[in-house]
Amino acid sequence: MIVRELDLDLDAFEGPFDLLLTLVLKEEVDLADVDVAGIVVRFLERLAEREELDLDACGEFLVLVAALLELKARGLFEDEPAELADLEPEEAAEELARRLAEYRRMKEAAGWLAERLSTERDRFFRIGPAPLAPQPERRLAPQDPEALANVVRLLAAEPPTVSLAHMELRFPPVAQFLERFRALLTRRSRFDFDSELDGLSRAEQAVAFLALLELRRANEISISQAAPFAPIRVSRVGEESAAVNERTQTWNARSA
Amino acid sequence: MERPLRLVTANPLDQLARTIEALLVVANAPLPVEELIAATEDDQERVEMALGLLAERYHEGRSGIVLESVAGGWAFRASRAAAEACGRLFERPVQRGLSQASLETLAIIAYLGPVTRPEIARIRGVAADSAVAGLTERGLITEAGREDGAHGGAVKYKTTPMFERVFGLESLSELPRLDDLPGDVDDLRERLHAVAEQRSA
Amino acid sequence: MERPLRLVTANPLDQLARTIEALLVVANAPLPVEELIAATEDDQERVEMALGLLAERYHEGRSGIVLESVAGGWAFRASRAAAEACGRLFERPVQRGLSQASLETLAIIAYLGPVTRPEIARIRGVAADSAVAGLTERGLITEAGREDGAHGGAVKYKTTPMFERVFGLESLSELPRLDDLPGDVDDLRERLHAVAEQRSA
Repeated sequence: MIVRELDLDLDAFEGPFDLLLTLVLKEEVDLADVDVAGIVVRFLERLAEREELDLDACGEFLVLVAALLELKARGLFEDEPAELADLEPEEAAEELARRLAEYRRMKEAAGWLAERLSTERDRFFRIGPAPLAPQPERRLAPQDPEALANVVRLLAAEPPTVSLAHMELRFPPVAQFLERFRALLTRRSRFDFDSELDGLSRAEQAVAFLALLELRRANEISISQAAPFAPIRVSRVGEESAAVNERTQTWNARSA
Repeated sequence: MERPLRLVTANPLDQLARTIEALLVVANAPLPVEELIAATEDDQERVEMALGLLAERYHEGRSGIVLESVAGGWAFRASRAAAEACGRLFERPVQRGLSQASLETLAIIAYLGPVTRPEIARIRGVAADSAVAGLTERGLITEAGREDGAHGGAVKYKTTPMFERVFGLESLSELPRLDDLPGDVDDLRERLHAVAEQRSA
Repeated sequence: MERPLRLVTANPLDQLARTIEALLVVANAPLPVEELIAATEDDQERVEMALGLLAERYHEGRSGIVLESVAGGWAFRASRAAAEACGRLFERPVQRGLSQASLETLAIIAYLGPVTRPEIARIRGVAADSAVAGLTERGLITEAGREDGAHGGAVKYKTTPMFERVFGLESLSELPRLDDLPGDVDDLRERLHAVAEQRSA
């Protein structure tokens, strides 16, 4: 099974997985609208249709979905001061458990409200004034016009720019890695992807990986890996074996 | 006839009278007999008999709730004996300030001139429907025609003379100047929209 | 005690109870005891006793008008027995059920309010804009200022007395305690720790 060819039918997107990734990278699809759980379900369905467990496919899928989730999380929590990535695994697990538990409780509370609403359906009461009630007069004390000016200043105040800079730091542009890898390949015909990741944060590693996908999509490189978890070798197109070349082309045809 | 409640309880119309009571206490306007007939799915004669029983039960001098037949139909009102207490209930203490939502909406209308609700919502980043309704009800703003001519366009709102009185202004030209912001209305409007967009990004 | 009304009539509290009846039938929101005390100019003990008498008189099963303690005050509503007839004439405040998104958003605001839309989105993992707009339109939630006043932060939301009324709550404290709702933290924590250990191994 080839993960990137996984056909998806989500609310926000319909088509192969690799096309979704491309659109997300080009910011033509908003990740906030993408139902990642739906992608996982689709993958599991496809996996279940096969008799054997396809470890390669599972590995590739996990990496891609993790990258998607990380991007989505960043989009949703962009102003978050505490970075999960910066936390020790123990602390991160604790924080994640806390958040998931919070959401689960709210779901339970929503269920309680739904039940309450149905048992209270037969309680009718008047909304608004009674037919023959006196008309209340709502008087307002004299107001200071300066309050109006202050409110307009408030509405015209630019939101603090600090958080934006922060975001850039945490989530470098894909273009940065595109340039870096292209430059590398003008000097060398191939490089070892894993060693290029040394010293990078997890966010940067994710972006680097997405840049790699983008280059392959554009048919500028080919990628090979001897075995799962073995180093990923990246080479200029034309430097690799014909077999790999063919695979790349198939993929390009589908994602076009 | 001394204890009408006793009578209602013993009467086969009991159930119907209770249902009509319930309908009347929920209604926002007097209910015509036809509507009571439709809602209770009973017949006119019985509905009118039940109303008669209720009128006796909810009678001035006997109850704080009084059933009255007015032009539009039947409705509950407060007894005259309770008029003073009702007066105190409805005579709201003078309100000292406006909510943030009202103040923002009012400021946008005051500084930008006639504005539509959608534009207020865009600038505030939140729907302005209830704030606009509240300010209209208080007489601080009023409708000022429609956007793009007579039909179709959204209603525009402007401030009223009452607004000027409450804020102690002779006219809108006396609004405090916004030194660091564009003095020109169009520039100010543009600035507010730009910031709102940044904020929602 | 067989005929509470008889008791009311004979009781020196009679007059006060009638006045309170009158106030309740014209009020457009539940009346807190303090407001009843202020409007009747009577004392707390007597007002509470009068309310007790009225609660007995206007009791589900005994009257079409029912007195209930809801949303921090006292209010009349229609008896449940009359719900069908009421449904033919009036709209329910929440006519159809609420969507799962709306219910979750409502729960978050009821428990954690005042909260901003981004905070709601953070907990739910999905934007909450349309749910918030829908709940505001139904009058179940309302704006409660802005976060971080000086910088024009996001608008905060809280539930309204209407929310408590629709859900038949005396106050928000009647909601089940959050700690009593299963969050399965321990199970989750264990699983995540297991993953974390593998990763760092």
